[in-house]
Amino acid sequence: MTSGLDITGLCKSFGGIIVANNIDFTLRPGDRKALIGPNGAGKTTFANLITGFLAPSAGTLHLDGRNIINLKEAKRVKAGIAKTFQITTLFKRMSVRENIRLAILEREGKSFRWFAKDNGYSDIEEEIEQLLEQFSLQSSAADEVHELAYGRQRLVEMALTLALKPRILILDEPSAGVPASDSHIITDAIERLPEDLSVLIIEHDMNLVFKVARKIVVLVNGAILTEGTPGEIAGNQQVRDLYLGARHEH
Amino acid sequence: MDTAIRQNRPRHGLLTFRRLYLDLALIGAGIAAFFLFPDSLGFLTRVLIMIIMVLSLDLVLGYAGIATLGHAALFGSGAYAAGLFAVNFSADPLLGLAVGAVAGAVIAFVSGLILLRAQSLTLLMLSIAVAQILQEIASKERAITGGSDGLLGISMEPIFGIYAFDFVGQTGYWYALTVLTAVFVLLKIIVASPFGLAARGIHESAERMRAIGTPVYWRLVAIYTLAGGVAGIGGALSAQVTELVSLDALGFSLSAEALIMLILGGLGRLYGAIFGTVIFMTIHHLAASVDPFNWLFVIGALVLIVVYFLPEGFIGLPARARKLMRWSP
Amino acid sequence: MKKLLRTLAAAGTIVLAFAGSAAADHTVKVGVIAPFSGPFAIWGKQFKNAVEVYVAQNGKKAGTHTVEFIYKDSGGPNPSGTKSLAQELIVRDKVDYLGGFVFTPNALSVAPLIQKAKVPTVIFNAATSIIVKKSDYFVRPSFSLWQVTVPMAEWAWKQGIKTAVIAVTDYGPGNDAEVAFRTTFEKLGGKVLDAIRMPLSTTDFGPFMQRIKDKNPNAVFVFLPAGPPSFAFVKSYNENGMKAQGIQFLGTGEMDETTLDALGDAALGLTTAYHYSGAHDSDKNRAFLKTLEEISPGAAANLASVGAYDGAHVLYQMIKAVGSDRTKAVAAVKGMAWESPRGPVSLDPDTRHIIQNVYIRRVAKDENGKLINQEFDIIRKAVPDLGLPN
Amino acid sequence: MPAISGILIDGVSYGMILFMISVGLSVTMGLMRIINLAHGGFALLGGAAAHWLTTIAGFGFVISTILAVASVMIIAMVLERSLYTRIYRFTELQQVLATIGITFLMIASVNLLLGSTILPIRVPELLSRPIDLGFRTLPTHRLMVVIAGLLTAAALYYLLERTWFGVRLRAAVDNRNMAASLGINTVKIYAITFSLGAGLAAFGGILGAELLPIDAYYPLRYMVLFLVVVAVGGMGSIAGSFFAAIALGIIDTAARYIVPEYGTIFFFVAMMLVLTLRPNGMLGRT
Repeated sequence: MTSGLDITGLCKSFGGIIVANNIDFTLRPGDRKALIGPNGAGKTTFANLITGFLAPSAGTLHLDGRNIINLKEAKRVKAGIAKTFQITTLFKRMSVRENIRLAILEREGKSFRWFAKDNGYSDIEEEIEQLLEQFSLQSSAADEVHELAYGRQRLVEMALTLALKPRILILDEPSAGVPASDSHIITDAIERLPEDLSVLIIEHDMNLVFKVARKIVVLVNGAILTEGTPGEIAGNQQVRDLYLGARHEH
Repeated sequence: MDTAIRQNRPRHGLLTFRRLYLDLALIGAGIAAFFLFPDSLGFLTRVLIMIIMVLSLDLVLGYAGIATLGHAALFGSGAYAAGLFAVNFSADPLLGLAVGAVAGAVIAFVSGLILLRAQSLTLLMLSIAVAQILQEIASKERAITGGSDGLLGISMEPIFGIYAFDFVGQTGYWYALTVLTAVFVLLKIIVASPFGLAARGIHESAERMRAIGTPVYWRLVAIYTLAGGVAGIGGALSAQVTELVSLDALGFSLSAEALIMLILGGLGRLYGAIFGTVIFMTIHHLAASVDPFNWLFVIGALVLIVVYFLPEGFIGLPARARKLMRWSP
Repeated sequence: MKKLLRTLAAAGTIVLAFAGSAAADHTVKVGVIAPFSGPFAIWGKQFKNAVEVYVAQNGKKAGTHTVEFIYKDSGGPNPSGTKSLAQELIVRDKVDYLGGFVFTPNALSVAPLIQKAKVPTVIFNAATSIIVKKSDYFVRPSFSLWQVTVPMAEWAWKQGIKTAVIAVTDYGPGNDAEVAFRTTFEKLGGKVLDAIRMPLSTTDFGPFMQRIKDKNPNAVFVFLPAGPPSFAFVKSYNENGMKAQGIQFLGTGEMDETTLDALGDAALGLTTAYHYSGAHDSDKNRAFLKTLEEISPGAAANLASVGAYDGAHVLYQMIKAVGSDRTKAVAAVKGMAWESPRGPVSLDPDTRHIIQNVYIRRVAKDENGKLINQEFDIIRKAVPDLGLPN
Repeated sequence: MPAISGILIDGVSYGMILFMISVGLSVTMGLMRIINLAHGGFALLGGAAAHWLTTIAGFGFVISTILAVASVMIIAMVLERSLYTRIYRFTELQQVLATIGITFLMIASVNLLLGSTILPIRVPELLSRPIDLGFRTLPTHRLMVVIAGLLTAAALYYLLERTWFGVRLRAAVDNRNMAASLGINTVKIYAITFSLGAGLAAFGGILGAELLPIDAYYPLRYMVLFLVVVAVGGMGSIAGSFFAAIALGIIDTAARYIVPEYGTIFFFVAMMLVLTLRPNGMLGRT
């Protein structure tokens, strides 16, 4: 039995349009893979197929050797797959602390308790404080999320996802919307992620990608073009043409 | 529904003490009302019962964000179940309450399985349909429910075998106040629990709740079922105090009025349900006795004024007043 | 039983306390509960007008006591609200009598209350038979559904109508009317070809018209609540050419005087059996109409008016006889007979329900071209509540 | 089988009334994204005005209808500019509350001025007679309703698909911000559309007064019915409203023919089925 995520022959089409074309993909513990590709290449679709937000047309999906193709989104989270959203999706009118608390309560299977106080579990409260510290969010802990600067909201997004203690973490454009001056906050946070975690980063910002990724997968028109180390990808003429071409469109 | 309904939860423990005082003050007001208005206990009891109904709606709408215009389905089911139980099995009030709660919860669970897959207008329409269908069934099964004449023959035993219901309504008032207090305390505990936090989470972002692994649909069914139990208790109380149940307990106007009271009061903090109900029913009562032909003008104007100038409902009033004070030189 | 006695004893003490404060000459208060708001507000208005007519004609005093009416708005069918209004009237306003009540559940909701508090209650309308059985303090000078439906069936049979279709609105009173008509009509040898129960919310009656026409009966007996359903049914009856096909319309209260005008010529010739027509030919009624016109110009007199007018009469007689000593009030009016705007009436001493004539009327135009219910036959004098025996 | 033709004829004419009153609601709810519970109020105002014009002022039916619809459109325009501009920005629940408040004021006004009893509209003698179709007779009035409904649908279709206004309206329905950035005056489009929707409600209310009689409480009595049409048809879809109204008219009529004693249950169960299978309505955009 292999540990980590194993994907073979994954396909998805909407109407007649193919958005995932026979993708084979693996993610092992400790991996830091980045998924890049031009707009519309199917990166977010691919992430959604892994999390179960979308159902594939064909293909297999195994986590630690276990077939998870039929698991619903919520069940896959319990199985250990978590993702951050490209557009911050948080509980905006709750405090940062409450956001993280919700995630931990859910992970611990305590979110269906009716008669306990939500902040009454000292171990959970301790863990919240650790996460706040890890992402330097202590000073904003009591603020409602919508009051935070966007860069800090991205951190909450990551903290909340990490609170689920996933084995597979998918970061969907973690630096989207974050001003360049603050992007180091995101990079630092990613670098401080637990070593044995498998991380898949979908990202436009090449600086970030090359800083944190150990392997890069290039997706074009729903299919994998190539996979390699940052050095290999940087030297790949095909990728350079494609990617730079796509960049010109902006 | 929209997430823009504010959830001004206290930041930290700062307000906790004040909140406790507020709770005690509310219960005190309930006790004081008995002595201040000893001649209007019938009306006051109806207000208390309606508060239970609106609290239940607040749980569903204010906390979990489920917009419904069919809450009378749950209230009425509780009322009919408790009434039928009293007529056919036992006239013990507390047993009747339990039966009402179970009936409300069961109806909520079953209808929730259909309703809670829908959203927005579709959800509103489905919830209306459930209540209408139940009302039609109650109207048709005249041999059991009394149809449009009402369910007759409810005569409650004394509570604990000691406190008999009197025609002035004293026992009824204390009974309703006690039940309301118990419901309120229970709901206070539940909304501060992990379950309550998760309900708010669903309201804020169902998508994110799914992404942290919450089975959102089943969680909504659970909340709706709980609210059904609470509304069922309200219905049962109404049946026991009135000693009659009629089709209006399942009616659209009851659902609509409960919704109006809740939005007037303010969503998602339980207090709004209390203030909204008290203020709406009192104004209705007074306006209707001054000029019943035209009281609808007063209610219409009240509703518009609140929605235009107090978008958060009555519970937004203190904050608004404070803001005004700060602005004045 | 012991429990009941204990309750009664408790209630009795409170009653005595009230009675003790009642001097021989004082104001006696009557609480009138009726819809004054909402879709049924017309009822409250009619009640109030009629009571004021009675006061204008007979003065504010009943015997040595001044009578004061207090009006409360119940809205539509709303038993819990009605009961709490009655409680408030009895406890806070210290009324000695209650009156009004349009809807059956509302009337029923006060039954346990008036029984415990011993408050004589005069029903101005609510027509379901069982109501008067639910408390000894109910007196009903209005009518009951059986009381007007049975004569309709009998009259129809006498006119040579052999087959009928029954079309009633599907709720309590409608179902009662169906049973009353069917029982009587079939007993006489008539044949009910079809019975249709129409949903309460229906206002498009086209489908039912077709079904009735297909059966081709001599007559169609209908029961519909006044207001939109009656209005739409009659329009539909006319537009579908039922009259031309020779299917006679038989009804009871559908040609209500407050909505008759709205029906227009479509209503001409429609036959109904009822206990009161605003056009009843008597001096008493003419005097009633005259005062009504003075108090509320343009108002029509209908069943609500006569129910409230006679209700006020019964209340006055009770107050005159016993003042606030209300435990004896009901006994004081049992068997009483009087001349009402609807004709001679009396109260049945056993049931406390009214005994009255039922008139067969058809819609016609009076000399001013106004639509009226023209009485042309009296079916039977002194009809008791026929619904009670079963 | 004569029953089938009967169901179709009665059902279609009933459906036409539902269509005419509800289509404006569907457009305003789809375009302006507001839950407008006051829509039935405009039908009431139209009906009440027509009542007053035909019975008290003594005008003819056609002139009264035109005057009533025109005055409702003006009232609607004024309300749109004054109250509704704020309502657009409210949350859905606040919209429910605000528009129900407006409805209450409309009801109270009619109640005060004209009373709470039925407000009949005098129609020409010609229309209240039955006409013989050979296999059955049909009220002339119904025939007029069906024709008026078809004409309304055709006119709306033309307006939306073939005119300058329609192009802009559809653009605004699809994406308000996009439309605004293309230089379309959405404020004006909103006002005209709202007024048009109210006018249609008034028109439907007047023509349908024989089937859905007008009285002060009309908006509350039929509010659910109109919303059902919109929900089943799909918000913002004119064709959806048309087919939903006709389908609901036929279903309701069929239930009355076949199982009158379960009529209401039948109607609501049918609605629940449709909405469970197609949550956005028959032709709603997903």
